[in-house]
Amino acid sequence: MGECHYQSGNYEALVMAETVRRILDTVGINRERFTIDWASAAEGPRFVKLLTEFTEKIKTMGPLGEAEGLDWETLKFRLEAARNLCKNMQFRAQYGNLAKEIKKLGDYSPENISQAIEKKLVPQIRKRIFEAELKELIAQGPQAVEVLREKTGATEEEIGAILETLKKKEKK
Amino acid sequence: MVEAGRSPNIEILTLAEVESLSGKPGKFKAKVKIRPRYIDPDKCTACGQCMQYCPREAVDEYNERLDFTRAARIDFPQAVPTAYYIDEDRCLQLNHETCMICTNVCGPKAIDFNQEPEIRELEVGAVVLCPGFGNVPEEALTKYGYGIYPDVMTSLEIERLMCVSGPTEGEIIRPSDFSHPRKIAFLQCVGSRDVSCGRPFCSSVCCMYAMKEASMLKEHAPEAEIALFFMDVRTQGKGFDAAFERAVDKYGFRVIKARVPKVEQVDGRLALNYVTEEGTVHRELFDLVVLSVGLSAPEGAEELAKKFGIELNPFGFAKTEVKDPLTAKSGIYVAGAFHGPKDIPESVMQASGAAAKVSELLAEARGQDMVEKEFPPEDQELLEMPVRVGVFVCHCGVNIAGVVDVEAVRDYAKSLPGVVYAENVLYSCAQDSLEKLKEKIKEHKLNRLVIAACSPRTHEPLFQETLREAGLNLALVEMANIRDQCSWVHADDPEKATQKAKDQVRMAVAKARRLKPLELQKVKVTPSALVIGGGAAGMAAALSIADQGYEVHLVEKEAELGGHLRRVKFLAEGENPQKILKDLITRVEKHENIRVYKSASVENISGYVGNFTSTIKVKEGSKVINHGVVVVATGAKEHKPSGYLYGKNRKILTQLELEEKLSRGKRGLGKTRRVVMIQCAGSRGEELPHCSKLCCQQAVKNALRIKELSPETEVFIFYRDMRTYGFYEELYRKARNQGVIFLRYEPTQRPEVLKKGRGIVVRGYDALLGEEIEIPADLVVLSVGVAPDKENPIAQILKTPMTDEGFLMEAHVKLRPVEVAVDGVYICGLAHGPKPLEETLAQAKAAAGKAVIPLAKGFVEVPPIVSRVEEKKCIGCGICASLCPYNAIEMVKKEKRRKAQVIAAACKGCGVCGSHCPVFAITLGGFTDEAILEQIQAFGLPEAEESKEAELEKEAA
Amino acid sequence: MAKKSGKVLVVGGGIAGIQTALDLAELGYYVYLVEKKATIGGVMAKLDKTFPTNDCSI
Amino acid sequence: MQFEPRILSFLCNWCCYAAADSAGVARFSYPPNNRVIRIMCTGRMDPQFVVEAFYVRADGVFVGG
Repeated sequence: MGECHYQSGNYEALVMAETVRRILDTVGINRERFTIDWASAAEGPRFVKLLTEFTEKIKTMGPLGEAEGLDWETLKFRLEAARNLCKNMQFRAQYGNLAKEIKKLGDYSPENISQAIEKKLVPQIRKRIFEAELKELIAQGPQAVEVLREKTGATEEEIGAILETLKKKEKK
Repeated sequence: MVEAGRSPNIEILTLAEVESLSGKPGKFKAKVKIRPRYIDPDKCTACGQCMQYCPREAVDEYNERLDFTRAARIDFPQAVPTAYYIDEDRCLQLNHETCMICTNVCGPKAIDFNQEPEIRELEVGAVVLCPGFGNVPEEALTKYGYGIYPDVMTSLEIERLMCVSGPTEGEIIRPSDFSHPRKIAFLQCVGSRDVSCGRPFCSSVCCMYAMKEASMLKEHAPEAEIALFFMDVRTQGKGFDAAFERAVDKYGFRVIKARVPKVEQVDGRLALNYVTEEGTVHRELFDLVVLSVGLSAPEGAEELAKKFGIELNPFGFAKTEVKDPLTAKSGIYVAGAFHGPKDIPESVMQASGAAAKVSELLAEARGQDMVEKEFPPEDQELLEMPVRVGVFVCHCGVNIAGVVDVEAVRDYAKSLPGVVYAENVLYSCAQDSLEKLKEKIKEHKLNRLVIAACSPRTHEPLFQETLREAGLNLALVEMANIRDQCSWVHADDPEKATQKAKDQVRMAVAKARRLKPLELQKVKVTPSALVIGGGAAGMAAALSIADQGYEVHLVEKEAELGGHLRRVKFLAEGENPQKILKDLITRVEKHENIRVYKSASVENISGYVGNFTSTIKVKEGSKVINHGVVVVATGAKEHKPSGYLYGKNRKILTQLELEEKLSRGKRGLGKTRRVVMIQCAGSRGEELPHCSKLCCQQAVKNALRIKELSPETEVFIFYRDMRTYGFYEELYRKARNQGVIFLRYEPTQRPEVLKKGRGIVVRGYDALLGEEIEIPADLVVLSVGVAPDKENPIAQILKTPMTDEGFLMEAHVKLRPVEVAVDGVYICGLAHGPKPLEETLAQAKAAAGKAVIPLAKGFVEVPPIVSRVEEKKCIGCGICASLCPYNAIEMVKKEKRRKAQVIAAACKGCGVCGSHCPVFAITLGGFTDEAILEQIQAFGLPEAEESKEAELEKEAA
Repeated sequence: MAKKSGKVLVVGGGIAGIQTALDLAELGYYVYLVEKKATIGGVMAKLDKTFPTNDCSI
Repeated sequence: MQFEPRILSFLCNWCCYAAADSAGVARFSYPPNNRVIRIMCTGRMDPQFVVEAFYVRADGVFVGG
């Protein structure tokens, strides 16, 4: 770390990585399926070790979704919401500003990054993803809360809150 | 090689020899005789028809006479110039005026038997002699049965035999019965370290290449058993010891310390009789014996010396002095093996150094005879056409094709959307292939290229240039790395490797479809250099840069210039190091282009090649300087061993401390009757992992000095391998003749230094006697080795990688020995690795030569991977500006709105801005969101591709 | 004094000669690379791989 | 049949990509499951790239700086 050719580029990658983990948590993908690590130009053997270990880990984990107990249809549905999240301007601005704040304070320790993201980004991630999903589901007709929970992975309270705001918006 | 063929400023004259030279430095006249090729290289398309039809056989010299070729031929397919020629000694037409078959089959009518030898008079300012090395005398080979027993082969023959494009396509068979050899012996020092054939010196390279060949043989034939016979293992080069040990470990070679006197043939096998160190006699049978043949002076060296008026050393190599190792005489320089046996990195270093010497001499004439390379204008019509991708799948000989089914990859590529053409190429980077590539671009109207070959890190620039030559924009090529990251690492699973190659090609094609033309930018260079370290290396580099006409800032942390060299009192070569040092210091301090900062340190370096800004801390405060390049010559330290009672007893010294004593003459030696030296007291795995390269010759040099001052003083040297490589071997021989006693030890039985009564004894194991011995000593001298500065602050500031040992790491071990991974930074001297003064000075010149390249050009070309802001989309949030690690984005007011703006020269293309832009207003040249997303989608299951096809068709319509 | 020439003669087209020529060309000189064989590359062109990385040669 | 995961790697040109090249030069071998996208710096990584990779059914995503 810090030996990056681009000075601080890889620090930003740490923020990115933690954000990604939280998105994966939200859609129900095992966060261990994603990894970020470092090897310098001279460290061929280290790269081999990292990649081999990661491959082994994924091998024991099993195929995407199957291991998570999610059928592909549900997972795809959730990932679509995540894709939209990543393209959403407001969310990207929040993400960018958070990276900016962390850089200003200069504390790239995993704890600090994790805390900052927990506080500032995670509520946004969950709200936006679930909201998009729920909108989509409701558009298909009335659904039981059980089904909604299963399809989105959100808690009952989260679903309740989002449905509430959706209703309000509709009234307006 | 290919690059040399492509440069507009290098005119290659083949079949040519210099007849005479007249004039003086700066203005020579050389008469060069050029023999006819009988095939016009400008017309020849290298189709090979002439060779195919040529009825006349000729011995294939390129393949070490192991094969036949034709009178009309090319030496090897990637040859430069990539053109055929006719061997006038063999050709029927030229010798018997009958045949002319080639003339009739040659499509482009390139064959011309009327060509005559041509004499050209060339006016040149300087000469660099690089004639290489020659063969060892016949008798050095015949005494091992070479030429008598067919299964005794030379190392170079093995080299060709192992090559897949060689006579057996890489199959290892013994010449006598074409069987696969089961037991193979390598005999070292054939034509080296051998007084009987007039080759007393060490050839310096054979230990390494023998190990390489043995390893390769093992890869070709895993069942073969290999034994290597060494006198000493001389792998003193940087990183070589470790590589040697790894190979022995991995392949289970037998390393035998013995010199085999001769080879006999017994029942179709070869018998070796040898005596090991303990005195036991062995007799062993082998199927194949490889002679590790040494390097001799080049053939015709005397004649060459006469023509150019230079002197040779007693062995026929060019004679030079330590203080100026690359100069044969004013205006005439040498580089490579003609200077003495040496390996590739050393030769490359000397080559760059010799170029620097020329550039010093001809500074005023720089640029005056240069030809600018011009590219044709971009073919707008082609660029505006819908995407037409061409895919070229490289075999890289067998490097790729040996594992990956390249034909299948090609066929698969053809099926991909957007691809209009795909083919296989034997070596895509070869000159002829590049020419064909240009033709194919024209013929098939290709406007996007995918090269499935090696790594873009090494070869992308080559293909980019080819695209420019073909009138395409350089950014329209994408490489799929199916060698370094595929065939080389998945050799055990061809099927999966092929699948991976297909996937990578599919992803590359997907990206290629999204590639857009980019503009190449030039950035001005500050014409000055920062040299860090005022030792021999730093001073020599500074002087060379200054003599080449550029300003130099030389920073030395001590109060005095000189570094490590200040402590060296004698040189193995006999010259006076203190005089060399004094001359360097005087010239540096007087030079008008050099600014010296003593007791100073470099606090910070920022910027990039061409535009660095550094802060130097000096006594009076700090100074900020701008410079275009950096030379790091921060040196190393003398290792201080923790054992051997060093520092606990005044009878125990290091070699440098001994030199100090010896410099006071006989007086310094006092009543010393017996000196015991211990080699590798620290190096080679004890406290330092590496071989320190210079200690063996240092010990022998000092031992001889002792003998000279006091012939009756006994000198013992405990060693592991005496590494007096090259001409230092002469000193070793002399020391033995003068009665210095050498005792070899194994790393498991390192000698110990003990206090006994009031005296000191060295306890060690004598392999000859086979028992432990104790030698009372008046002086114990430790060859402590060279310790790198592991915490080298400069390396940290510059973020340039270091080796595990703590030396600075070069960009490429062989071909870029003075450059590092960071552009504009060069290295030399002990900071790069242990080496004697002569090599340090040559390397300093090399670093200076390389460092001046950007200064002399006056600009550097910025790779077009910089970011660009789409102003319309930009919302002026400023996130990019605050995240950019280079401060390369500024916020400006445009029509009353805040907008981001990129400073292209400062942008390094990391892409942090793009990945954090809320509105995707920033695109990164070559790595746009669209391109990367498309690549990811292509990674997805191939079904996704089918819909892409439809999409693309829609777009086209 | 007569003006110096900006051209350089490099004798020998092996790795040392090639590298010298390349660097000189980059430094702003015109180079004649004189090789007695029909092809440049010298001995290094005959080597399949090189120690210690077993990398391919030129 | 044994499960063969499909792994997508994003490798930094100067670090991991170079390390992967040098692993090749040294002929180390490793599982053939990964596919590589070269980027100039891990700072280029946008969360959407990782999400997209899973969307096209990568079993694992490796970012190497």
